[in-house]
Amino acid sequence: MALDKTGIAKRIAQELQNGWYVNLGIGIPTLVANYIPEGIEVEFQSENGILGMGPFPFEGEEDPDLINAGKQTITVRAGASFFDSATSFAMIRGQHVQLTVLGAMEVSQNGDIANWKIPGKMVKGMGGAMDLVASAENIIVAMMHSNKAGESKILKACTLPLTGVGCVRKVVTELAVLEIRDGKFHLIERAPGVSVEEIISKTEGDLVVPEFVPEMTL
Amino acid sequence: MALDKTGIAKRIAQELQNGWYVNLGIGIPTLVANYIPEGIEVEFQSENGILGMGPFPFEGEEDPDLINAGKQTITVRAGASFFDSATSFAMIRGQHVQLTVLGAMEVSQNGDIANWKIPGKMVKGMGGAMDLVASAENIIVAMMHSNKAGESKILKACTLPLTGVGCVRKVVTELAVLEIRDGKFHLIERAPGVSVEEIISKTEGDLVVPEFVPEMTL
Amino acid sequence: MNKVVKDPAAALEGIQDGMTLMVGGFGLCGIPENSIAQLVQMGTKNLTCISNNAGVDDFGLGLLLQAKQVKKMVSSYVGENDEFERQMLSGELEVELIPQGSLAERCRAGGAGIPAFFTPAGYGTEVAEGKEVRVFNGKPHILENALTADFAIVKAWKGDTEGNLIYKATARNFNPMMAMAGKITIAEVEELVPAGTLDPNQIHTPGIFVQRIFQGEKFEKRIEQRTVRTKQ
Amino acid sequence: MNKVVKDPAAALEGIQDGMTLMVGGFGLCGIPENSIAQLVQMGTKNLTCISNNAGVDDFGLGLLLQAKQVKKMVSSYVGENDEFERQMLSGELEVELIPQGSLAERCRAGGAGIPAFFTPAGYGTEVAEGKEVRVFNGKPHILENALTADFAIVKAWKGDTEGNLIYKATARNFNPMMAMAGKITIAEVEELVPAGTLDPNQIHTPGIFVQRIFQGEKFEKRIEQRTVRTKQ
Repeated sequence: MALDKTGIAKRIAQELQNGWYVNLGIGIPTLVANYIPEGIEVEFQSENGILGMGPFPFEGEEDPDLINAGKQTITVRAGASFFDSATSFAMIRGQHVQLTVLGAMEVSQNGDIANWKIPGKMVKGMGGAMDLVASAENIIVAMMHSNKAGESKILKACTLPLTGVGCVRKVVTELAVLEIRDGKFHLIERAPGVSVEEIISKTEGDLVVPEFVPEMTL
Repeated sequence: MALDKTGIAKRIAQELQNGWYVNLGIGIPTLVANYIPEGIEVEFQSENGILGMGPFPFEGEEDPDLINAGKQTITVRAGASFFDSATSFAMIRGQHVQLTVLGAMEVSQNGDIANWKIPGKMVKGMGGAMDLVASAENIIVAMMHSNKAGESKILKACTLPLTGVGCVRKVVTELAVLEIRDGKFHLIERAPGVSVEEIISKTEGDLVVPEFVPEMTL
Repeated sequence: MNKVVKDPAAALEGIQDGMTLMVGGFGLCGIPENSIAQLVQMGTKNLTCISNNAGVDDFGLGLLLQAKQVKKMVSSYVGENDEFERQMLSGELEVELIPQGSLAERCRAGGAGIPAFFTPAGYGTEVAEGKEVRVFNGKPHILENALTADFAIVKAWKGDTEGNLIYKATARNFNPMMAMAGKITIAEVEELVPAGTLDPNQIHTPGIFVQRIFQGEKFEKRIEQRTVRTKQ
Repeated sequence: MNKVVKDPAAALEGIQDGMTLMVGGFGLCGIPENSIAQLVQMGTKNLTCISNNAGVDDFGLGLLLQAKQVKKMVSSYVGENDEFERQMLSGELEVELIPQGSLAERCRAGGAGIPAFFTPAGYGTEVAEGKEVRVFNGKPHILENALTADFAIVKAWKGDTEGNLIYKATARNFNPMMAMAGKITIAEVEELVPAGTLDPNQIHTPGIFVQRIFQGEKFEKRIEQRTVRTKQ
């Protein structure tokens, strides 16, 4: 059965390594913070200028001066720090953040990503996404395998304006974990109960399928 | 009579304007802080990372963590701030400091300055001088007219390795105030009792001498 | 060096039609509310606003958009604003979108006398069009220019009479770099104190970057995305 | 994320002959005294040291020079050091002199993922030799590259177990930028406190830039130019 958003977040949380600084984008990526594996300690950075983000505040304790990059009210953990946006992107550009998780509209088999603009329809802007994808050593895209029209978002080549080129290494969807290597998608894991055939049928890009494709353990 | 170092500092202090941020180099320039004209308020910046420098501390009150760019123990005034060296030079390079006063070994009539190296003899390094002279809108050189061998330091062209090119606008020596314009030195004022002839004889560079050269008032 | 002015009107004196303004804040967090209200009252037109976001329909820079005072927005993210979208799609409003990190760094560069720098952000995208590309350490980078403004308007938590500023939490965001990059920088603060009150070791923006300062009368501090959890 | 190590030996583990080190401080102010002593004890050779100054004969980096552990110094000012001068003139020591502002900015750039930037400092001088020149706003600038180091060793006043640092007064100087630019950054602090003790709003170097931290046993804090006035 295909994963729900929580399932995608849980699977991505398995990628976390002890001691990592992590930047989570808006949407599914934000949920990853709820499923940090036991024994793993990570710190969350938000690009507006905070390290050591904690959970949402209790009702009535919201501080308008304390938000994350999604403009949500948040709290801080012990050991947190605040800084300006130039320093924040110094951390990102300088590769001090070990993992970036973000959503996408399209990903291509050479690692291109598009997530900021649909010409003639939507232009919200790239925010920090272009800096993040151009800089992070380790980018995981969290997204649905297909768009609402049922078209694959896992493509030979992106059709939308790009956010970054050749930067995505791993994609986690409701159906599968894919790695991008040598200009192709590689099927690493499938969601519990999801068939390899379904994944193949919903993937437009070139997909390398090994003989045995393990199921995710969540 | 030729000025002493104090006289040079006093004359330069007359150039200060209300509200200016000022960077004073080591040596004679440091003395300028002692002669701020009445009614004029200025703030002193030191490039290691302080704004709002105060006088030297009273004996026994020296703080090794509080020094100026000359490595001298200092104090702070109300409204001071500390910052890192990158921010300090952001102030300098970004022209937020209105006046820089520094010493020199040689100045040329196109505004070049040399003050950091004597090949084969002395290489202490340029410290912040290259950043200061390349950036400041307003640079006053405080120096003696001649070197110890009696040779003019006010030259057609510098002979020593340069610190900056075409940047000096004004020179104050023990004999005169000179402005640099159109590739020539212009004699603006002479020290009390010093003759125009003496200044001409001790100036190697092209010197424009107006009909009337006023004496400095100190 | 007293930089205190008595009110927003005195602070914003000299802002004219067609000027470029930097306005601090991220979303509605850390925005100079009192100055924006004053700008609306002044009715200054054809402004170019450099600001990470464009406010919401009825708050922040959205108020300037509503009043059609803005000719061009230079931002990284402009969602959450219907009037903005309408003006942009109709061609009334010119928009330049810049990656957030490049925007922050370009403001800092403008204030720091760095005319241009290389960054990997935006390489291979629309953002790189017309820009020089150069490879460093095997990785392509694009050359980005510094940004400056006729006026920068920032908001701080505490400030002193000499213009030293301290921001609170994530309300710091773009304010420090914009304070550096304004030809004239105006700071509005929640609390204005005498020089010497703030610890010199804890100043976020040294007074040298600030030309005018005033204490804002009222800060609404609207929250854009109120997210909470319930007590167990 | 506990980054505390028990002593300088543990902090400096992995520093090897031939490596490049950044060492914080300006003159003798804000230098990592305990780490320098440990480096002398380790006897590591052929080091390239990036540091604004080279210490004095018998203190600071001068101790490494005395022990002939340094192959190359990258600094802005190296006066006040006879042994340094002797080694340099005899050709034992390689020296690269960099304008102080460019040195600070190049370290920051190294830490911030900016591979190169333009600055006016040094144009028309020896420093510009072999460097690209470009005119911006009618003024020539030179292209300077980022600096990074295998290890950066910095000194702070207070630090917490997560590596957050606060410096004191002008002992801040080059320490924050070097902390950013080290592949591994070691912080020695006068006072080490538990995470959560320091105000998040007043951190000078966020812990993300620091990999190892320890409390120094003893800080001599020698004064280079003791200047005083007498009470009237």
